[in-house]
Amino acid sequence: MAGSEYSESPKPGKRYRHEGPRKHIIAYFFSILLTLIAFATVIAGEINTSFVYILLIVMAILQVIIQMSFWMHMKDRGHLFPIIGILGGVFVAFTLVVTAEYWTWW
Amino acid sequence: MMNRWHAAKRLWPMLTAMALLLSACGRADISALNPQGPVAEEQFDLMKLAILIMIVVVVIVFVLSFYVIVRYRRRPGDKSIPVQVEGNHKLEIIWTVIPLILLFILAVPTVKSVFGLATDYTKDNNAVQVIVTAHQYWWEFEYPQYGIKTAQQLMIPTGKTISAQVKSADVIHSFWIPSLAGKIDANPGSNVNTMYFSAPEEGVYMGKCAELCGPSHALMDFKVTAVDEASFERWVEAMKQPAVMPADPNVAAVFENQCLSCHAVGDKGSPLYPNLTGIGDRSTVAGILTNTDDPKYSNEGTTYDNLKRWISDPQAVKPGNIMPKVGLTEEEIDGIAKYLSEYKLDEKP
Amino acid sequence: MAHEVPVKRYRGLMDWLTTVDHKKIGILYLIAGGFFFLVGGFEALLIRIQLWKPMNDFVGADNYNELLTMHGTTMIFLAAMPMLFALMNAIVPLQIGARDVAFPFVNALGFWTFFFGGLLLNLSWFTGGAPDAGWTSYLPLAGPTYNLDHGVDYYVIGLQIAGIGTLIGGINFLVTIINMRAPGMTFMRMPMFTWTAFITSALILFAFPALTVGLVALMFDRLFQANFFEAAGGGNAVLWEHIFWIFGHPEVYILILPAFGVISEVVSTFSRKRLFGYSTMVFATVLIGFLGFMVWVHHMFTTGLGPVANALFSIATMLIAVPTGIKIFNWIFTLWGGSIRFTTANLFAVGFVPTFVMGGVTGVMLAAAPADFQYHDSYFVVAHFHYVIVGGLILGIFAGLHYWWPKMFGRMLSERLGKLTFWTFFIGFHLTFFVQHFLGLLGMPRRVYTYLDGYDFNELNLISTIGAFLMAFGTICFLVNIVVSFRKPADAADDPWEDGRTLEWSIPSPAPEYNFAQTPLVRGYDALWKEKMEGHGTMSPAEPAGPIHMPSPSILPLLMSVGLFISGLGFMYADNDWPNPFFSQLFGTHIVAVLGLAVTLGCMLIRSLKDDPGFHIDPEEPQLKGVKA
Amino acid sequence: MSAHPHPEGKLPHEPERATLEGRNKVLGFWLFLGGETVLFGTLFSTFLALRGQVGEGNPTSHELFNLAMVAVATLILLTSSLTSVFAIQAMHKERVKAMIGWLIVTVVFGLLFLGLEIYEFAEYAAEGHRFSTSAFSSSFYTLVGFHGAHVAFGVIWISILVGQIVKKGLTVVTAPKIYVAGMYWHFIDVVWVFIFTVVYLMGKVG
Ligand code: HEA
Ligand code: HEA
Ligand code: HEC
Ligand code: CUA
Ligand SMILES: [Cu+2]
Repeated sequence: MAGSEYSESPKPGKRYRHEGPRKHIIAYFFSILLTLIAFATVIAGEINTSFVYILLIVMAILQVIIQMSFWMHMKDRGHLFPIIGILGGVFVAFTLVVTAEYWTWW
Repeated sequence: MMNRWHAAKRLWPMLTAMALLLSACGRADISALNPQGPVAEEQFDLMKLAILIMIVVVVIVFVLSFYVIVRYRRRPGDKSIPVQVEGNHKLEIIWTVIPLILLFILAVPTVKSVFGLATDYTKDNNAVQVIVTAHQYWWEFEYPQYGIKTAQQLMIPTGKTISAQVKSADVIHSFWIPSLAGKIDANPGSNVNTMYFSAPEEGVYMGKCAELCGPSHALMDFKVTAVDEASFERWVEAMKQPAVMPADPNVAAVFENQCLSCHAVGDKGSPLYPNLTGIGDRSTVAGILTNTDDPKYSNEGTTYDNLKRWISDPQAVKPGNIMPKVGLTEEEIDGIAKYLSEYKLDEKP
Repeated sequence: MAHEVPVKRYRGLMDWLTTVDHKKIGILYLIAGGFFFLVGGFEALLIRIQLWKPMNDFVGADNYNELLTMHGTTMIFLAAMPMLFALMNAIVPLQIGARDVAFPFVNALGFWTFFFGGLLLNLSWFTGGAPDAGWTSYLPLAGPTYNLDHGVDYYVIGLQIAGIGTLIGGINFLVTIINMRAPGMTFMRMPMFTWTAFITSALILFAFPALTVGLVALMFDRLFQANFFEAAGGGNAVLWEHIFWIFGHPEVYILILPAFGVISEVVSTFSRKRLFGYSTMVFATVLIGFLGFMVWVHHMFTTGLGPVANALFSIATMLIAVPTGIKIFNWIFTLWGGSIRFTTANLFAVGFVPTFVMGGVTGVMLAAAPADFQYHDSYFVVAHFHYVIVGGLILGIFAGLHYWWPKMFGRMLSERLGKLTFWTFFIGFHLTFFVQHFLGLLGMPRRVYTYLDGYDFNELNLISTIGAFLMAFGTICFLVNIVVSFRKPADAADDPWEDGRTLEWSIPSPAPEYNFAQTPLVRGYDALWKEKMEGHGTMSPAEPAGPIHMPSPSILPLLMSVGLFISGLGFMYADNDWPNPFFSQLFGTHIVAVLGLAVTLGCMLIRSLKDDPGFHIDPEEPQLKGVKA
Repeated sequence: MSAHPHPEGKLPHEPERATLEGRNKVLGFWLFLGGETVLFGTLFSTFLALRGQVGEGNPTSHELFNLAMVAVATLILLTSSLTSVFAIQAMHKERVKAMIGWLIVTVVFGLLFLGLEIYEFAEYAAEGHRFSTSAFSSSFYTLVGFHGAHVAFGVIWISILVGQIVKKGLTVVTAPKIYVAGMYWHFIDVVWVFIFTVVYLMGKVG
């Protein structure tokens, strides 16, 4: 069954090259780096709170993007529906978080 | 297309007439269609506009539907294949744009009114401040400006803006006076809501609890009594007077021991449950037993009868409410009911 | 595992308990959902009897609150959604030319968890009190402080179990539609019903987990003294409202979208015309699904979130009228110029259009926040949502059932009884709910077990009650029709309406176990119609004939759901005071709860360890042909 | 389309996507993760709404959290994500032994993480931060505990898969299972990134 392009099996004719570990180790390195920066900022303390919040969130988002695109292969071809699935979830999750922050207490 | 517009044009006066008909619908003391104050008025205007738009929409759809159903029914034995139309961009744009315009017409006053009705009068000293606390299943009204508290019957001066801060002591309730203003929820915890309203005319307006709050949610009614400013001032003064206790010392003792552990009158008793000061003046007992000398329905009776009925068995009147059936003799009940029904404040000149 | 491990195939009842065939699961959904519809309808009748006159004491205040809670909960979660799932299961794979769904086993599991969740919920009637805090279960009324018996526990755990079923069912449909379409069945050639099933499944995927968490939090509050919603412990009741409605509003579009799909199919078939504006219809469906997540606060206008939130969500809510209007007019213009045949199915569909519009426009009225301060929690809202739900969704389901009945059961329903069903139900419906608009505006709040005399409410309530009985009569006509149809031979033609346009009409009625002997080759939108018009009359195959691989039946889905059922009861009764030390040992230590979970996890383990080789059917072999339901 | 292994005994390049069943499984799991995103999003929102509700006399997040321990846990989980990638890569190269090895390493890291978390919870509880103490504590334990339960489930799941591979070998039936378990593990890691950011680091800042 043909299905759509997003889910088809790899073309048998095409030459297939196994990817090496290098990309993943680099991704790991960046993950650790971003984590370290985040922890270091907090441990350093004495910085404007909202600035730290923003920094932390940016670090987390960057790290998640790196992990999802490399380790979970979201950057690869054939991941349209996975991306829609995750982004849909992120959209609702974000809505919930905004709600919790702004419309729960007054 | 053309004749449809003609039809709509001819319908217009009819629609306006209908909108007029809608107003002055229902009893003035409870119907949202018969507003008695500026806030309900503003909400009713918005409702009228909305109803008008919706009638236009519904009429268009009905006319088209009926036309299609009648005109294109299959004749028996008809084997012909109609033209397979894919769509029509022009038409589709029309029925995207026209609803957008109609919605715009509705949205503008909506937004204006959303912000208007959110005006905060809690700092306004010209407004009468009321702290409304909802309980299962009764309403407490505190007037911080005067240091008084009452229950079930909100006394307000006509013409003045009433600024209410609404909260709940237990579960969520909703504070609603259909003929004066739409509702606002009474939340537990720190989420206190504000609203304002006013009543230009004297009268008694029905209030209701509009959020399911337990078995007696249906019976959690209250009244808003609008009186002229002078009467209101007199009422406030009277509320501040020391308690008037029953003349009969036996009744006074029973009342003090059995009732004032929960209730308060004047400067006596506990502030936790409905304040009974001047209860003889109220138009109801417990919000739903209507006091009248000419009872017609099963929830009506004289003030004295209603009080008696209530005190004898509160659970029979309002299932699940907090007031227990207090162990009293028949005479004690009679005495207390008599005393309470005669406990009045407002001696109008 | 070189070849053909013989697979045990069951007959009779065991066949139904172990089936993984989507068509049979569809029928199971229909039976269970239909049963719960009768239960919910029965509760509605009791509600209406209580309200027929002022100060009535037919049921007491407590029972009334249980009735209204169970009526709402049952109708939404246990009747409407399952009946939609019934149609989706029975039809979607056929419409895309698939032999099966993506996850037959999971599909069966979805049914059984829904069913046992529903049973658990309704068990509460017999164990000392049903939930009574409304289907919205607002806190703190539903919390441990104000709701001491087990009623709400049944709500929490029953819905949790049923919700799992819905969620995995949704994922199953998504993957089926993405991966299992026949060659040539591109997205923009999919029938409208399949499209709506697709979007509805996506909404399920993104909305139900929010409910899951809400229910978990509520369960923790109730059973383990957590403080999510308890003001005394720092919790916040408004948080529950948000979580509930972020789930709850998409839920109402989950309900209505498949009904829209049904209407699209029925209207187009019976007017012998292509669906007008197909691509805009698809776009509108997607847009409704998306906007559905941005409007939940319209249920909370009176909560007090402030003018900014109220204004934003007023406007967002109104916008939904635009894509919905597009659909309405596209249906009308599908009929326009057509050759309309008024079968029962089409009567329901044509009745749907103006009725739903009446419900939709009152929705837009509700969307104007300041006016909603007046409407909210009054009978006006009850009127609104019954117009869109009963006048929309239920009419849609009736249309779909009458339309696809021959495909599901191989039998035609009687048109005469069908028309009687339509007219009584339709008239009864308008009688019941039209007057409720005015009740609300005249000041009658909803969820009241009684009302005082002398308020102009009496006559309108009486009319409403009479209407409800007329609806009951209509429903009974439908039941009679079913019984009658089963006493006649199963002789429905492949394309019984003769104007079928989509793939399901190209195969026998009822569909054989493997659906398509040969996977069809789809060459355009309205695939079958296209072949008919080009004189082929039927679909051409995309593959040579040959044995067809089928998944094996399994009892595990049923057992897993039973495990959850037992575990749910175990959790609920853990903190009871048991008079008998044996019981307190059993429940108090969570042994039962753990045992139930162990059954479920154990079945999962078995499923993971045992490969499912399935079996093969050769459509050429006559004895296997046409497995009659 | 069928569930039979490749006739030559050699697997296709991406065995997890070689069969329709496999592709269904992978896609279905992706969508499931979309749902999980909402699930954790909701948990995060409850935590964010309630994190200030500490209650009189109870430890605040600032007083409570032990960043060193969190840093170690983070390092462990991040590394385990990398080892699970290695397992998948080994699978693609059909190096079954290496794959099993990496999976076991991943499981061990998972267990370490869990051990730390249990220790941490016990410590907090001893400081008076129990599940029913306050809205903050309830939402904290529920969010972090849900994540922990996911880790625990993953550990058990991957262990069972290792057993299956040992018994049945790597086939087009088992490959999608491994792949999907790998995705699951990464997802848990991604959720943890937000937990240490939002719960611990932002909690420490105040
Ligand atoms: C199938 C279910 C369903 C559907 C489809 C809808 C559709 C809509 N609903 Fe409804 N709603 C419910 C089920 C549903 N609702 C339920 C169950 C509740 C109560 C829950 C509870 O409290 O228990 C509720 C409550 C509810 C409220 C809260 C009321 C309150 O409690 O105070 C609001 C407020 O905005 C609302 C709005 C709308 C709107 C704007 C739509 C729109 O989608 C409607 C759009 C359709 C049209 C508008 C008609 C067709 C359009 C045209 C012909 C074009 C031209 C039209 C215009 C220009 C107006 N609904
Ligand atoms: C899918 C959803 C759905 C459906 C189909 C219905 C269908 C009906 N509903 Fe209901 N309703 C809700 C969803 C639904 N409702 C919700 C969500 C609420 C809000 C609850 C809340 O506030 O929490 C509500 C609330 C509600 C109320 C308001 C209660 C209150 O606020 O106090 C009323 C009152 O009239 C009502 C009436 C009806 C009626 C008469 C029908 C009729 O259409 C029913 C027709 C069907 C039948 C009449 C069945 C016939 C059965 C038999 C003939 C045989 C009986 C057999 C047995 C012995 C089992 N419903
Ligand atoms: C446990 C506390 C408690 C005790 C004791 C108690 N009451 Fe009450 N009472 C209440 C509560 C609570 C209400 C509000 C009931 C409701 O409407 O839900 C109430 C309501 C009333 C009302 C109606 C108030 C109004 O504004 O309409 C009257 C009158 C009344 N009580 C009289 C009495 C008398 C007389 C006694 C003693 C014999 C008494 N109560 C003892 C708790 C108590
Ligand atoms: Cu208070 Cu309803
Ligand atoms: Cu809604």
